[in-house]
Amino acid sequence: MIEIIAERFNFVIVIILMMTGLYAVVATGNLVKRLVGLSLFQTSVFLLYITMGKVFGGQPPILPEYSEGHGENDAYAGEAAAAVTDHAAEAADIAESAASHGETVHHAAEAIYSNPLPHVLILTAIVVGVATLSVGLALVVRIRESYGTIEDEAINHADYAVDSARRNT
Amino acid sequence: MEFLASLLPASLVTHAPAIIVVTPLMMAAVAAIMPNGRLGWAVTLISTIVSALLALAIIVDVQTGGVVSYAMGGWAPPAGIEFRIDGLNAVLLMVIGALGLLSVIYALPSVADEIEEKKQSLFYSAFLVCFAGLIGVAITGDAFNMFVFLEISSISTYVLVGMGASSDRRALTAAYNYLVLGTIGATFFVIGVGFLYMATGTLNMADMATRLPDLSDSRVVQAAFAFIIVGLGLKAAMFPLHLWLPNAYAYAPNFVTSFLASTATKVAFYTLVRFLFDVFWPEAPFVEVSFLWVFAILGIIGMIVASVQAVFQDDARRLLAFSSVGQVGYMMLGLGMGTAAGLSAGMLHLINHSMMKGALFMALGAFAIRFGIRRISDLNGFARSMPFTSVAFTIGGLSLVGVPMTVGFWSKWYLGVAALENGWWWAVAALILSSLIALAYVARMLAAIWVAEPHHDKAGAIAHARAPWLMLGPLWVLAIANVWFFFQPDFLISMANAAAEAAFSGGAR
Amino acid sequence: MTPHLVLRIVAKLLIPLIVIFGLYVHFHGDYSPGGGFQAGVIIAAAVILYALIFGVENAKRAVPTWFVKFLAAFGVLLYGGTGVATLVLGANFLDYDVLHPDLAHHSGQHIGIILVELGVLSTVFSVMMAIFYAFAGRAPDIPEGEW
Amino acid sequence: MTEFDWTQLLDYALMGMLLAVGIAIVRLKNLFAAVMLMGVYSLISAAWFVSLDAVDVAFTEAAVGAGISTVLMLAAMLLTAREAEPVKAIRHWAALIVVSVAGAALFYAVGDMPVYGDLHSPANSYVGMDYITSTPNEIAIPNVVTAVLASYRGFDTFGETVVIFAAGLGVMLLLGLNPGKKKGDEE
Repeated sequence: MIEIIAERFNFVIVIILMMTGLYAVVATGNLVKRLVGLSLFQTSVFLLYITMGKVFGGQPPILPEYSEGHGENDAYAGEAAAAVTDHAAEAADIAESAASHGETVHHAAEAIYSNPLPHVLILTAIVVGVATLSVGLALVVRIRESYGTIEDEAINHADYAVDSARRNT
Repeated sequence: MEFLASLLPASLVTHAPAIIVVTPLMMAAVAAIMPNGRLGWAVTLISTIVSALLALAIIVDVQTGGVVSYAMGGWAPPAGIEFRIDGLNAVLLMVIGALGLLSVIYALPSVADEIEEKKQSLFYSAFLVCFAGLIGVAITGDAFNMFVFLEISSISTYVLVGMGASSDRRALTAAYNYLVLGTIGATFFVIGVGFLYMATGTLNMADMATRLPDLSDSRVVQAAFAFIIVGLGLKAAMFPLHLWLPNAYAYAPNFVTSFLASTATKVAFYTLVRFLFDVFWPEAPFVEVSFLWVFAILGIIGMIVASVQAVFQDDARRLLAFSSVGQVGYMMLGLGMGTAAGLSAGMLHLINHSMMKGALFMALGAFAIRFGIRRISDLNGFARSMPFTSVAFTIGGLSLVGVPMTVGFWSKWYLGVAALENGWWWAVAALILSSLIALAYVARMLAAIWVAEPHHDKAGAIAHARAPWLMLGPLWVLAIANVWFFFQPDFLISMANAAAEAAFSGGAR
Repeated sequence: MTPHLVLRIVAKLLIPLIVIFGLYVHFHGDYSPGGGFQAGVIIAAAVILYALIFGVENAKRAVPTWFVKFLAAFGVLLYGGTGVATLVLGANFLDYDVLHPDLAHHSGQHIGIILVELGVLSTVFSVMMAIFYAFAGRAPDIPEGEW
Repeated sequence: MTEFDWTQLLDYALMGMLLAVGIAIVRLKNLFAAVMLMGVYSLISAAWFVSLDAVDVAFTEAAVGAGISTVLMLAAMLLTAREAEPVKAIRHWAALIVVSVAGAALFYAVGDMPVYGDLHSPANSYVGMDYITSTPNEIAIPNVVTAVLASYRGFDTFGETVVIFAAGLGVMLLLGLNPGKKKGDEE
């Protein structure tokens, strides 16, 4: 059991961070603090995605520079592609678990790269997080101007008072 | 309908899935820089007409040619993003296109009355972004792209609800609570999609479906299922997760409530159906147990509890908002049966409910534009001065109860038949009980309109008021639709059956 | 003595460099980490720095509010317009290969990516400016002394 | 596990700091400190992104997460309140229940998650890695993340631009761009 957890300690840490964020959102009464908790929760989810895509010994997914001149660009691209296929085949037989894994092991040239797809997804999620945060803060500023407070208990009391006053008229 | 679709040039129809989403998005950018509200409304009207026509063309394409698939950017599905339309989301396209168009025609006087002049064109732009987001969620075949469109429609919805603050400050707190709960729901959905990606390695829903059956014992997939159901349940206002809906619908501008009530929860319900039937493997043990315990039981509790809460409401729109939560319970019951008959009854109710609630909220908006009504007692004696609106409201109310001669009857009928086929007599009992409770709160409002004497101070003003034509037109189109589709139900029923059959045939059968 | 003299001099030196760095990040996005988002935020940070030091009113003269609103819409239209251009040229939405005949070097893709990132740059820059103007313009409720 | 390489130590340090900052944010009542710590949290996660080979994401998280978000939260805090009231105990219990249920669901799934940094995990051996082999032939730009972001999944980025545009619309609608002039227009 400990061995399983030890191999996945990054996910354990990320889950604890996510729960801290969720706790901050639910526990606080202050509207700004709740938004801070929300962005903490979202940032931790980004960490979950990115740790998923990490490959040990891998490099950032930026391929080697190969556009010295446009002349031999396609030649190089062709050769790079050729290099990829034979390297992949060669890497396949030396890769320790090649037998168990049906598909060929995908390496580009001789270097191993981390998985670029989670990075793209998280670039989108960061922007969504900031967009939600800015609309939330705009609402908090308007609430403060019309209610005079940003504590949700005080706001509920104010609403309840207005309701009961209106009901008696 | 084929005639209408043949109007469009063939090349346009092949790219229809892309254009139907892109037109509102780009028109939203154009509407934002319009100098005044009327121009903004004109741009919005043109864009919704184009989208409605394209929705028609796609529906005809789906009926003739089965699944319509469109690869974005020309990249094949697992690498690129794919738009995938089958019988299931064709129904959604029809509902969003038709209701969006009717709401926009309805919008001009209602928005002019409630939003200040300077902000109207921005308001229309936000509406167009929400409209495009809902269509995007309905069409896309890529899990993460569905999250992006869910966020597009949600962020613009928070803003639209918040714009109700010019008439009632509680719209701000309603929008804030909706934002926090909506974002938690969306983040749970992202966690679920992340786990699915971790288990299957792909983001395309059809591709995921082929890989999930042999992963059904993996705990990552089970956790993904739990998170996706909670996330989408929050968006669809499923019973225990519906706390944001009553305030959001009660304090938003009238136009926003009438549009959201008839489309937003429906799209979220569609995403639940899509994930349950076409992505996860329905025969997997953890999915099968959820049909009864999560969807059917919660749906029934939601039906009864929300309807009871609706009876005791004082604010007219809050009453209808609680009734909407109850109606979502009906759809969940249809989904929970897990049979084709049950799902098609659920989809039929989805279509009918969008017509009923659209008519009811539009009628309330028409009442409000003259007298800014808030409480039910403000509705007293409106039948004398606004007969057209009152009759339309009555038809909508009766359809909500499920009285014969209105379309609500068929959805209750098919739900009952599907429940009996399933042997769930207790579901039929719950259906009848919640219809009786619905009769209680609808009767309460109709009594106020038809029977009660108008308040003495407003008696004079009430005598000669009438809603503007632009509002009565869409209202009466929906009221007539409520009755017309009672006598000609086969079109809607064929769409609902096609949706159920598409859901059952999709995924890894 | 003008207030914040040191800040003003240093800011006058820094702001152009920040903007140039932002544009570098944008145009070099194909080759090294970077792209439309980061560039938009960096250029917005430069103008916000200017506003913090020289006052929001001067910043509004430099980057007026109508321009911010127009640029936000322009960014979305540029992005969508690139997609519509590929549609008009007969390919699927956002399929950049049709943008340039030379398919061997994928120059259509390069043009498309630069155009799309430009659209993202202008939208992100203008929205960050709009949000800053919306917050910075309002009178603070907390008296200055209480900080 | 591969032989002990020193970057692991950096990861452990970053994770420790993230945990400490996260718990500090939750416990703090002074909003100013909480907002600044949120900026610190974003910066540390950006640092961890760099060591996780996610350089584009680190750049964006540092610029957008630590930069703009902190400026926004400070501006909003300037307009609202500096101190958060202490929270009643009942809320803490409710939060604890929600967190323990969600946490249990997540920890339940940890067992089947792929090993940290495993090349043959399902996520790292299908669509994600195909992008690296196909980018040189189909798009021919070195930065694969930009290629995927702008071309393969270009429609996602279009949706993203619309999300940012919608946020800009929202702030313009709710607060207005030059609020100084017309003070107190709404009630």
